[in-house]
Amino acid sequence: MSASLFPNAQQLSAVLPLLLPSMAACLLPIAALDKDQSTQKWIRGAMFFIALAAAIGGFFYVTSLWKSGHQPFYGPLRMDRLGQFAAIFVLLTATITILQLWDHLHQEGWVKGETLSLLLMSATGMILFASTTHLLLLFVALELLSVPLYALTATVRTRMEAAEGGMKYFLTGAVASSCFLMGSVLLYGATGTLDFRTMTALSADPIALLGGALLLMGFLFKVSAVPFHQWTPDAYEGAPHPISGFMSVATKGVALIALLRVFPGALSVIPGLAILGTKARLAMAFLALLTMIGGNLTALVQTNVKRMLAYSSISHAGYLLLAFVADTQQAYVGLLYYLVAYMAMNMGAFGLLTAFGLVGDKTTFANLRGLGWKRPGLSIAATLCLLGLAGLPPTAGFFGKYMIFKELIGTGHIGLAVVGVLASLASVYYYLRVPVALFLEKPSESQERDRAEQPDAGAPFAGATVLVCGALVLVAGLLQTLFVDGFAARVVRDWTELGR
Amino acid sequence: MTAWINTHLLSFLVFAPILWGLLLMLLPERQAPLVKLLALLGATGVFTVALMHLLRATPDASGILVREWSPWFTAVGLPVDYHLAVDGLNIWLILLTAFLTPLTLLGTWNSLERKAGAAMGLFLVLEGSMLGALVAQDLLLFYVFWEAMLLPMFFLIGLWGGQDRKYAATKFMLFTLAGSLIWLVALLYIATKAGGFSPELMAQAAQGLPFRTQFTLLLAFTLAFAIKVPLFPLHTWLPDAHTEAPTMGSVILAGVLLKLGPYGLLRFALPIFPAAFIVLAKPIAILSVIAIIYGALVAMVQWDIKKLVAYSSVSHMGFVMLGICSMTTLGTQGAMLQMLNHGISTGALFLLVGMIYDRTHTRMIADFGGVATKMPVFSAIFLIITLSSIGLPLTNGFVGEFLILNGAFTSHFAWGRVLAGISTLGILLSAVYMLWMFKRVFWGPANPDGESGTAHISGDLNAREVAVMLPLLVLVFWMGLHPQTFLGHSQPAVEQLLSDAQAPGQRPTVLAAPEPRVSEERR
Amino acid sequence: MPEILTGNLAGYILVALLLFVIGLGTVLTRRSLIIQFMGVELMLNAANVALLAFGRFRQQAAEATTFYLFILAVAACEAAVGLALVVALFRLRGTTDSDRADSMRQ
Amino acid sequence: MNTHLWLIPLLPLAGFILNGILGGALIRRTQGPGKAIVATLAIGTVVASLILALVAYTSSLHAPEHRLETEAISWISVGTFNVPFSLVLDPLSGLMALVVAGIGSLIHLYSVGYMWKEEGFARYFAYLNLFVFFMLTLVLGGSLPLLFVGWEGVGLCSYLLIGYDFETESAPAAGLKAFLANRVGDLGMVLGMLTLFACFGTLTIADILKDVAHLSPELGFGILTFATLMLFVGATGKSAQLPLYVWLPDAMAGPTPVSALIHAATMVTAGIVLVCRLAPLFTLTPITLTVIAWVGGATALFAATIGLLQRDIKKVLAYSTVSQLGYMFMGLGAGGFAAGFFHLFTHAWFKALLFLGAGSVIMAMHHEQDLFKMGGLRSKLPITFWTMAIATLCIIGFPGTSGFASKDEILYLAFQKSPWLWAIGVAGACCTAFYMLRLMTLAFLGEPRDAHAFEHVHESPVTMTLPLIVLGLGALLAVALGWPTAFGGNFRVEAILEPSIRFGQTAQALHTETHGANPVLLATVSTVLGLAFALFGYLSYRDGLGAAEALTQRFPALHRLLFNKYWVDEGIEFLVLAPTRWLANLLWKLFDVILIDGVGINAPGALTMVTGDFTALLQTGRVRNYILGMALGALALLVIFLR
Repeated sequence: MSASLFPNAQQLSAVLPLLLPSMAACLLPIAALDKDQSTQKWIRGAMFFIALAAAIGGFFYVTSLWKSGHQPFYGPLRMDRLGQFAAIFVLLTATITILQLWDHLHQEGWVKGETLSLLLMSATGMILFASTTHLLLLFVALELLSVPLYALTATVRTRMEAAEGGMKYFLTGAVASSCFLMGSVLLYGATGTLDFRTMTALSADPIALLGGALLLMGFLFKVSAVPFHQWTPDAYEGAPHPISGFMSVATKGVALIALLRVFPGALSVIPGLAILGTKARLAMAFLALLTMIGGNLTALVQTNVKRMLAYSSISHAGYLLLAFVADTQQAYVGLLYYLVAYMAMNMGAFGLLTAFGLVGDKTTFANLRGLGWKRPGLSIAATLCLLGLAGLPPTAGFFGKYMIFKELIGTGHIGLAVVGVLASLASVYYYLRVPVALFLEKPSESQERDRAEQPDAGAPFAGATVLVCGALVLVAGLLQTLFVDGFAARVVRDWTELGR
Repeated sequence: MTAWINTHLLSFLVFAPILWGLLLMLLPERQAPLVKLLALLGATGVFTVALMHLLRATPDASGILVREWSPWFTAVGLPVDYHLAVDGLNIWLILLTAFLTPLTLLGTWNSLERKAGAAMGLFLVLEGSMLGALVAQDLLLFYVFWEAMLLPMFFLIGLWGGQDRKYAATKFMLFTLAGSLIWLVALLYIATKAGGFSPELMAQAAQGLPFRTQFTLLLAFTLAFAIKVPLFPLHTWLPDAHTEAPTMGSVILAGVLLKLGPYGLLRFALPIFPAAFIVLAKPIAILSVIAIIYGALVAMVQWDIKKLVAYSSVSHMGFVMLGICSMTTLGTQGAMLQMLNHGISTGALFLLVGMIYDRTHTRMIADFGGVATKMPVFSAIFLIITLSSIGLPLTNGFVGEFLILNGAFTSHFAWGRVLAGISTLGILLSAVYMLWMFKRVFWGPANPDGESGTAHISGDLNAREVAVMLPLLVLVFWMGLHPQTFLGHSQPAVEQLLSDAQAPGQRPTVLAAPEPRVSEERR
Repeated sequence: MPEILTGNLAGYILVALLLFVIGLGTVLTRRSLIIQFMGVELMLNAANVALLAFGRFRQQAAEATTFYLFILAVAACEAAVGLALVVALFRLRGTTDSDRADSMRQ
Repeated sequence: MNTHLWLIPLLPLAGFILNGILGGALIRRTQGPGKAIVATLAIGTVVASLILALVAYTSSLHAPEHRLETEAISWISVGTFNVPFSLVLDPLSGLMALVVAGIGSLIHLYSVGYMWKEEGFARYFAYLNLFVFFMLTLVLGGSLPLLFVGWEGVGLCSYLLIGYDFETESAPAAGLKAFLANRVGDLGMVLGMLTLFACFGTLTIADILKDVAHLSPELGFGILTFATLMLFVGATGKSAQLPLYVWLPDAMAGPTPVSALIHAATMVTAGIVLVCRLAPLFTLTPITLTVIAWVGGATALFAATIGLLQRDIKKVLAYSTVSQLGYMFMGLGAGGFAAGFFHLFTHAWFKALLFLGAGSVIMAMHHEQDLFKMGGLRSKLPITFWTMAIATLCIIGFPGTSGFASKDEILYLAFQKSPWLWAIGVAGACCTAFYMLRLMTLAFLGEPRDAHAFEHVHESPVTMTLPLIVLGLGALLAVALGWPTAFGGNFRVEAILEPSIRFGQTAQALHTETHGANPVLLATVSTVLGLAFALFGYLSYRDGLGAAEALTQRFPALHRLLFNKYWVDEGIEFLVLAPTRWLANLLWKLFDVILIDGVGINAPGALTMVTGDFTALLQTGRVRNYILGMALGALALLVIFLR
């Protein structure tokens, strides 16, 4: 801990990525104080502008930090390459989410400032979660990111599913985080320190192992791996579409990054952690198997697109965990690359629903019928995203899977790889159902009538985000050198060097 | 522009159709006529460029005509190259693709009632991805194009297909994916061992592996390719896809898509795992003979013309596989030629079926009869194509099948003679089903019940349709009379391939005649 | 048996774990949201007990106490949101029975 | 000069292309003149190639080994596999070419009158030209694949010409049957070629024959036997031998001139030509020769017996053709390649003549083909009658006619192979004599049985009668080519064919010199028997059908058997075709639909879906169960960690 009361420039630069969104988050409720905020268009505009400004500003700040190559730290808060990557990742996702929220909330007729404020809060928590190894800070970050999400899930209070999903998410999440806390406390007891980087005294005594297990469970819950996944579909169905996207992408992402930080496995420099690492990898191999199978199978039979996407995100948790099973530097590069791709693909998929203004529970496959021809460009972009999720070349999804599976095979886990590809074969079927519904199927007469009378939901921002995501999926698939060598690989390399 | 084409010819061939097609797809529905025209122009342009540049190219030491090679990316340690090349093995398949595309567009000019523009755009994308798969030399690149082909086809079938198009399209997609995903695992395995995706590296790496591993990997490779061919037990996606697909889909499916199976086998599986391939060749040869007979028999009892032609494809592609598995120059050359033959003949058949379908909106044989009286020109052309498809001498079909049979007969593979003998039955059966269909459709009194079929035929082929068929007819006889044009390119490539694989039976085995004097007489 | 569990620390830890399990049991067995919610609080505070015990044993009492306060605050925030959610649900359904809130299946 | 060889086949091809593409339109434009132009073009090309063939033949007599070869033009060439386009004109192919072109041009001429009213006039002549092209390719082809080109090509043409009236039900069926039966034979052809290539590494006939000469006896005669047998299977297909003869009678659905040219004079003799071409090869495989001889003999008798009771005039002639072809094979099998070929030669003349005569009768009777409805036509159709009479005398082997010469030589050789073969041959000859006289009597003698039709009968136009006369002369003069040595004659044809039959052979006698049998005695026996049966035939039909009816009453079973042609077609349908279709359906339904699609694809898919439903059941929607799941998961983690 530094003695001086005020952080010096270097420490400030480490904190700033957190400060920007959180300050905006505190600012927004003031705007929200106004009673008729939902009627005054300019107030709404202002609120979204502030939120966007904070997110984008933070984004640009971190990118500049990235360019400069500095890896500042402030006590246990380490804004190194990994942290910066996480910050960029989260803020980008947040930006897309905010843009989609504008359209979605207007469609729902439920524009409230606190939504944005909560979103930014949770974003702050995520960045913190991914950029520290101090267990208590981790816990605080965990709560900071999940508590707003509980609320966000239930934002649209009038919807039954919203409140219900929020409640379920909250209860399960609370249990998970208390397990997380218990775990960290036990580890503290076993080692006398709360900072992972200093847990040199860690040995294989039951207390430590117990703690490790509970801690891991906390992470896996956020990753929504089977069997800690059951909250996912309900929460996603209840939440507004952009928030579901945000949860599925950002939460999973930072949870995995934090996992990478805490159980660095092969990259670890502390012998004690290696013990936990091996145990954790064994557990993760086991759960990854369950997750891939369970997620994909259940997704096959969904009728609601959002639930389908929820299960798809579960199955992706399985694929992503495989990187930890392979546990090589390359695998982690693949993991980070896949996270970027996954962000584009999933935000695009959820954005599709917003872009077509499918609010409430009108998110079944049947509701998508024949919409494709109304806005072809948009639908093609969304289709690209879904094919990416299915892992078909030449999309980024394929290359992400390629990198992870290749390392998996390289390290001899061929059985897992085969299960993985078979699972993704099954996944192709349910992902294809979306384009099939969009293009191949004809809408029923009643749908035709409804669409005729209700005005076409413009949703300019959401549409734009979907297009961007689609393009990103394609580009990230083709420009490997830029995205992998110049980005993901740098993260792992520099960060590990820093660790050594 | 031309300078750029000279240096980036292959990239141009691959990506020009794709980008052009995507562009056209975004044009609005009401512009369909314009889009059609643009699509046709684009396809013709690609064909002319390919023809001009490829035929003029001169092979280098390693027989490569045109090559484009630059590193693509080295994500997670494995170098992946952007390596495109044209040599004797793929040049004619490339030209076939580029040649069939404009013809198909012209042939199905008015077949699609709705969203014709989008279909043609999609079709160009399909062409581009197929060309990509044909020129790709790096296996990951090949895999990318190989999978990329599926999507346009999926949507072509799914959007413009027949009754249960959704089932057919999904079946096509999942069936082929199942194979290629298993293959992907094997691919990654050998790639990690080889430290790269170039076939040469992989071949070296495969040498080091124990035979059992090699064999398993080869099985995975073969599975993916055999599904595309399609080989006997894996063929059931084909009839559905063919029957449901719109004419343009069927044409290109039969014309080019299937060829990528044997092509991949020759280009990658054989060079990488020669030792294992020699062992696997025998069971595959048996399967392909089964495919020849089985496909023909089943085709005999079909009542939908398209289904009949689809099963005939199974039978014909069986010949191709038999030729490859004979592992003789004769057989492989025959296979190369037979691929082109099948592309021309079956493609033409599907075009013709499409033409009559446009007039009558039925494909049931029973609905027809006495068509020849109403459409003399059409029936004449159809007859010629039929004859080429049943391998009548002087047409293209004969040369390929005859070479394949000779190859199989002279192969060192113990049962080669028996297999060749059995597969001659295919020649008979092909005549049975094709001519029987021809008789029932074109000859005899016109179908009595008036509400469908012959009764609806308004007129004979129009100028456009004749113009589409003429080049095909020319090719039918050209390939039948002077196959050297096509065999010449592949001859050195094939010999190289087989000698690298240490394949036995380079030259036919002379059983009875005193060996030396026969040979010196030949020289 | 590691040395830290000897002496009366073991008692605290056991109690903490017991509380933790009891809390979990409460969440699992009871159907009233309020009670389940209390169970969660119990689990959190079980962790607190353990934390303070460890802190005292390791002569880091001050540090541990600070952290304890942190946790308490965080738990309070969580409680606020949680209760709000329960209230919202009650408004819509007129019950706090968690098992009745199962409109979303599959 | 040699380059002119190319023109011999190519000229008719040119005719085909022009007539095929332009002819139809031309005729539609200008009715009469158009037909005239088409006809002249068609005939002109064939006559031209006849002249060329004559020139080439004469010049070949001075060439070494009486053999002209064109320089090879590359066709297929892969590694050591070389198949050039090359034509060879030696005595055998020369004579055949002359026969084909000569009779071909006559029949073209005849067709003009016969087909004048048809509106498919141009199509007909195009096909006919195409046939001549392919037939010439067949006989002149210098390599087996090229020969095969012609082989399949003539099959195609016969298919097209049989199905000429494609709007009817029967004609297309007959055409299809012909093509498929031929294809069955072609399988044999292909297999034979494959084997020969495997043996000799080449498919050029000359090279094969050279290599054969140098074969050391102990090497590979088994495989040679196989090859020759396979080639003979091909021959049975094309030349309508047992068991593949079934297509030829149905082929009569085609226009009569077609029957005369293709199904009597030229195409059906392709099998004999093939065997003669490869004579050195066949002489090395006695087994094959025996098979050929017996198959030939069997066919000769079998077909003749069926011919006894046919009512359709063309059917009678068809079966007679089959049986005559049987004689030719009998001769070949007995080692008398020259004899077989000679019978081919003579038969070409008189059988073509018979068919054309029948054609003129049929046309006179307004396409009535039933013998029982004819009668007494002699007075109205004198030319037709007398020419056909000549032909009849030839075919029943009346002493002094060409038929006598050729058939007697064959029977003589047959006797040397085995007396039984001779006996079969003689029996066949008797049947032949019977049904031919029956035909003539029913058609031309006695009272007209259909008075109304008889009224309108009149002799055919000169374009049709002229060919009849020419063919009649030919049939008579053919004897000049060979008269059995036994009767102090000189069997010239043997000497003429020597160069081709013996090609590339070291001087070893083909068949050992005769012993035992007395040729004159044999000839007398057979001839006397034949004439007796001829008389029997005449008497039993001289005055109407009464006598025949009586006979029928006497042997009803025999009559039914023969009248229904031994139920061969029904047997094939029942034993071969129906089972095949059944099997195909079974395969399709069982493998494709049930096993592969059902069990292989849809079942796993459905299974996956069902498991999906089960896993979805775990999602009860109750938060307590979710937490229970988590607790269990945590437990699992603990186990993994603490283990």
